[in-house]
Amino acid sequence: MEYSLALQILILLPVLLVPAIVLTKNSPNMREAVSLAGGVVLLCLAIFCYQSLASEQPTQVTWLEILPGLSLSFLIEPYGVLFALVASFLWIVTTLYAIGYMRGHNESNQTRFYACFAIAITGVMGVAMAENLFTLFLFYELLTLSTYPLVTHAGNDKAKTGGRIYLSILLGTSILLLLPAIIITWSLTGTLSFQQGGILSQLDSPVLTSVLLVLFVFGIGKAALMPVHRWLPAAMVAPTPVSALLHAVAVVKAGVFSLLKVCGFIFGGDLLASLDVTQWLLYLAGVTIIISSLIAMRQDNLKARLAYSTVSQLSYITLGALLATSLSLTGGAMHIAMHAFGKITLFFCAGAIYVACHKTQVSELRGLGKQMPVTMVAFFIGSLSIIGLPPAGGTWSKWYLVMSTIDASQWFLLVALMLSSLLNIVYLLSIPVQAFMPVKNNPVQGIKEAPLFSLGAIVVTSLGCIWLFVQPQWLLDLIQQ
Amino acid sequence: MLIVVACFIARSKDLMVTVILFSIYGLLCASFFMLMDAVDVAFTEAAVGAGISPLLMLITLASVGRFQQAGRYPVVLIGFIGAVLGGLLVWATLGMPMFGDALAPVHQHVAPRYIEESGVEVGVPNIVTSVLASYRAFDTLGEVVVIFTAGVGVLSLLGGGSYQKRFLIDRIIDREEHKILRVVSKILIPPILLFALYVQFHGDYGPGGGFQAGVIFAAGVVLYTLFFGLKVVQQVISEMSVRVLAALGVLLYGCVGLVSLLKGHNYLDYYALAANPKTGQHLGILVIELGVGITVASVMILFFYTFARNFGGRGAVS
Amino acid sequence: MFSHLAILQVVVPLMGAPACFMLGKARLTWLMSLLISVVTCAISIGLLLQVYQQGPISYALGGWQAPWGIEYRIDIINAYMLLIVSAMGALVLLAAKDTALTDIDEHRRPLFYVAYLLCLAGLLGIAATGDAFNVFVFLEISSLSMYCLIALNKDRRALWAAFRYLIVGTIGATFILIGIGYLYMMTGTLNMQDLAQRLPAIADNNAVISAYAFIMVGVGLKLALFPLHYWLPNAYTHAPNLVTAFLAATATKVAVYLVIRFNFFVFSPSWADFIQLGNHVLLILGSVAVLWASWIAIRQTDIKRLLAYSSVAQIGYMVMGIGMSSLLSLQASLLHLFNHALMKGGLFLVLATIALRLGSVDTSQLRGLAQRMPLTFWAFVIGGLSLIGMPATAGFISKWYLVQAAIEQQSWLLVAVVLAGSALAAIYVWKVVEVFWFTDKNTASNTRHLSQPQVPVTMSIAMWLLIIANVYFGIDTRLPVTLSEMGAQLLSGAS
Amino acid sequence: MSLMSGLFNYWAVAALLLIGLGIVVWQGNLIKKLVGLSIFQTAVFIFYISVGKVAGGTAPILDDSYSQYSNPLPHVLILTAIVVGIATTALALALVIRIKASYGSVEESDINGQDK
Repeated sequence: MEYSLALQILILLPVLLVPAIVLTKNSPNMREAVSLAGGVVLLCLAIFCYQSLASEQPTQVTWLEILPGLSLSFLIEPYGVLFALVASFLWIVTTLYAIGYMRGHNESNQTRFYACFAIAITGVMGVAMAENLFTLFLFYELLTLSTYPLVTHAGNDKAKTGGRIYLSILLGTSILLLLPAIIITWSLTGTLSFQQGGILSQLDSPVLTSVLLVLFVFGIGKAALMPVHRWLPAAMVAPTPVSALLHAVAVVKAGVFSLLKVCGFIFGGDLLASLDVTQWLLYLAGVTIIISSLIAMRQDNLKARLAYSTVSQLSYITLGALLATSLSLTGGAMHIAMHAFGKITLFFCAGAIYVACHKTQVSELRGLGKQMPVTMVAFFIGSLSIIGLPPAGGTWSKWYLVMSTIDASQWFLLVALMLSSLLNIVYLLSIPVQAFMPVKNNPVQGIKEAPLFSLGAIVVTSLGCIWLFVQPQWLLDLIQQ
Repeated sequence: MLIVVACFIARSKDLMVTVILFSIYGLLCASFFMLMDAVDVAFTEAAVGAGISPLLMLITLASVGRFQQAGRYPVVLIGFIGAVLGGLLVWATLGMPMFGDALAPVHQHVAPRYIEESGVEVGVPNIVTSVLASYRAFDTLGEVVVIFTAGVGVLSLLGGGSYQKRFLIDRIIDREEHKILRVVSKILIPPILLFALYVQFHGDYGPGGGFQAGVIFAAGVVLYTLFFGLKVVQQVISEMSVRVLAALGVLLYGCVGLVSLLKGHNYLDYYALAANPKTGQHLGILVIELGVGITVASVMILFFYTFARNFGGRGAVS
Repeated sequence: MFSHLAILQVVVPLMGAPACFMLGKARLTWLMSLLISVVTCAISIGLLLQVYQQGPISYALGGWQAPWGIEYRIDIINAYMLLIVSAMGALVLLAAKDTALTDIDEHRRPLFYVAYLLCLAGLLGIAATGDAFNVFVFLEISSLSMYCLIALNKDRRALWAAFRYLIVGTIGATFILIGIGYLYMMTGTLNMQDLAQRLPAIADNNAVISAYAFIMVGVGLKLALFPLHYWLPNAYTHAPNLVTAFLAATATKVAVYLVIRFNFFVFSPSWADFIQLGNHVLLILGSVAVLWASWIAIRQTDIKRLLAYSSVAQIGYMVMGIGMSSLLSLQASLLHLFNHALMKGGLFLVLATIALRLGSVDTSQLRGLAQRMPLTFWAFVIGGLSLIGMPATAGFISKWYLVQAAIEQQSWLLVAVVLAGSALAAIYVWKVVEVFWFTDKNTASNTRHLSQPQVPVTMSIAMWLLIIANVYFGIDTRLPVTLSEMGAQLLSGAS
Repeated sequence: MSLMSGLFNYWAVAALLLIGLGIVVWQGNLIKKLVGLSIFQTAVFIFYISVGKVAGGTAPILDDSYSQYSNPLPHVLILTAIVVGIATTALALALVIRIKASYGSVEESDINGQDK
């Protein structure tokens, strides 16, 4: 099979699944089988694309030119492949998990749920493989819109409010900041292609480029840099599989991934380093890391705590992107994968707890370890990965990030990273520890583990965390290609 | 004079008085146009401004009541807009050539050809007719369509609905005995219709043409109705046939254009109609004026029918 | 016959109307008028091809050469406008099967088609003619038929809206007439091209400047340019649903065309300072319209009224493009003409479909619509996204050009206005989507309205054609972009 | 010819225009509005016809005994415009009748009040 063909199918496949999902709506088994099969094929395609990186010439596909010079085109490149691999693998796992969760919960509108999920995955694949900013923007918006029905799945007033915040921030930032940034870039340079070394580097106007950088950094609201992070906690009204895949992996990672691409291939490291504003944005990222960790500590709702933790972790990647040295970019890219596995595990656990005993508050989880040992062990591993402790994958990405801050003599950032790790220990690790503590008059009696499908998913992702610790080399090779 | 009447109109509270003043205003306008050498326009304005439109207004008044309430609006804003507008209008005149100046650009560019050549090119003494029906025949087609549109509009607003057995207007007319008037009108109406035909076909030479003829013809029918009742008239000229005629008039006009198209000439090029250019022009003008006349007369009658049916505020309102 | 396409374009619907008038039966009239409008559309395509290949067509009516006779002059902009108007006319008529006209009394339906064709002919006439007075005549044909189309609605408020529109429209038309009269007085000609040649010599004359002012105010009234827009929301809200779709897609577009024609062809910024001033005014009014009307739209609860205010805002974009008067901005304006016709036509057809099915477009009836009419709901979402200007929809393309034009002039304020307009559009579109999306517990089980008449297939076809066109022309932009580019070049070449 | 008499016609037109427009916006009665509208339009007709007048000219009907004619083109235009005017008035009056039937009033304030 041609690589270019594989690339196109990779992007289109999920959306092509939608009719199949809708048609099989009367038979849930068929419907979910379709989703799962789609996920497996998607992963195979992603791996296939991964192999194409070894070949001499890059694989690029142009669908059409919307305006002269403005095309809808895709390119296989290392970061994108990494993102696609992570997302497609986790899609399978999440689908498995969702089967258990949604059925265990008797949710309504499940067909719509799976269909929108598939569209969102197309959005992710498009973002990952975009050859230029325009294509990226298109799929970025597709992702925003297709996740709206998922966020508001519950259909009640709370979901409505959450959906409003979600959409207004994401859509607002992208229309008011990102779009003008893109158009300005286009009218300055006449191109939007991602190029090694950046396309703005020729530009001799620090003011303009500074403004552009600010527009981009805040315009990509999905990266959840403060103060545009409010949408992420708001999105937690969604069912847990959505929070898990989309708001720990796909959507937020699409944000930081876009940022990574913009910093690396639109601005370029040299240009970024020469701008004063970069420094301020870096500080902001550092501040975001610390403040959101502090907020996370004070959240009693488990999902909210995880959400703020995500905000904090995303800024790790933002930080890596803005530093734009090869070390930091590597760290940032690795963290996309590491955090994805870690956080999805945590969300899965939160969902499993919710399905099993309808508990959402952290303070209610004491002594749960006995009833749900697998879940809690997985939670422990996930936490380790987020904190950055062996034997979980997060160790490596954090290592690279720390190294890069030292390398760039960014002492404030170093402190921020370290402090955040400490805070992570407090607000994440405390949960499984407390759960395993023996409690008198254990309030949680007669609770069993979550449905088998969900449990399987949890096990897979937590094993993934460990595997990434053991085998980080392929990831490194991939990124550094 | 005009301004004085206009001011009275603005001040009067009684709508009946307003309408009658408006009619006088129309007549004054017509005489002014006469003074300005615009005989055709004067003719039309007399028929429309002093005739048809006050008539329609009167019929409307009969169904909506003749007295109005006082209404007041933000004076300052309106005054301001009025001042700006008035200022602009007067300011504009400062750039204009003097009234009646034969050297004004308006008389230098396009018009001379009409005056000098139309006798040869079109062969019709009335220059207004030759411009109207030949040089700018398409405008006139548009004009006919406007009238037709209004007919469609009025029909769509007031047409159809519940037909009364006896129209209110008939009841009024029947109740009062107007024997003498009827006799007089019987004598009067044939000449009116004849005059209409004269105006129709004499438009080439003197003032007049399809539009004026149509209006006069309609006036004759209206007069007849006033004395003999709607029902009687509708037996003679049914509403259906008037509708068909209105459409046919437009089609007749348009088809003249199509014929010239088919003969390989441009739309409404009358030279296509006959071998002799002048005959062609004559024929063309004659036919389109007929189209105009038919449409105008039928639409006017249609106006009258539908308005009269609603006499007293009842009728087609469904 | 091909050399006569220019005139056939207008005469076919013009003569078709009286022909339809004589038919009498609604179904028959519909088929006939549909046939006529399709032929009209085909002619416009032929005309466009001709102009594209051979350059402007000049057609002397009656065989009399301009400026003595009336000239039809079709350059690329005219052809483009004719295509938009006739295509939208045909599509909306396709939807307007007699059974779809539930908001019009049954015995009035045949007249709807007649008035519709007349209106179409009038609009096409405006777009095709090269004679200033002829513009007025056809403007009146279209206006009169528009008034009666609006008044056809059973709702009594339609009458009042139509009356007010009639007053405003007549004042506007008379203003245009005054302007044309001044121009004629100063030059002795009515032909637009002839005017364009003769006006520069007397550019500073008071009467010429006033003529410009009168024409702009007159057209502005027709265009519903802020602050002369008060008639539009009422007229759009109370007109029959399909009439609203037709008007929104065509009538204001033709008015925009007139502004362009007078601002860059008859008058021109290159020789008249006052046009530059006029353009500045347009720019400011357009920007205010975008922000203000969008803001008002957000506060509406009636969806038709909401979209009507949105139209006022979108007209603001086009006027902004004219006001910036650069090559790019004119192109943006022309593009937005096309794209906005697609989106508003599509959205109002969606509303018409909903109204037909549910018997109302009242917000309280529409809760949970997404579940009851999912496909229609998605059609609305796609149309709405195009209105917002999401990538891969038509709306994005025109926004893209407009923002670029603003950047080109380094006017960041305008960039902000355009984008803020988009963001506000996102809010008002989403407000509606939210209503459709969320089920109200009280009305969730309320499905009695689905017993209303089925939506005619042709209506769904027309709706989907327009909605898909919104996506198609957001991706394959060659047609509108090429044409608008040619048009913009022509305009700036003339100026 | 002095400025006064040379432009008097045009100033009269301006006055009539304003009166007409004033009636349209000022008066609440719909019929009155229409009368105002007609006056407004007629003022424009007067303007056109004045433009067409040539001092010493005669009606534009060809005749051997005259050589100076007034400009026929404005006459043609105004013929058309008058017809347009009456068409508009007729349509508007039809609307008024319907409005009266469904609102029971032809006063602007009444109607606005009813639809609140």
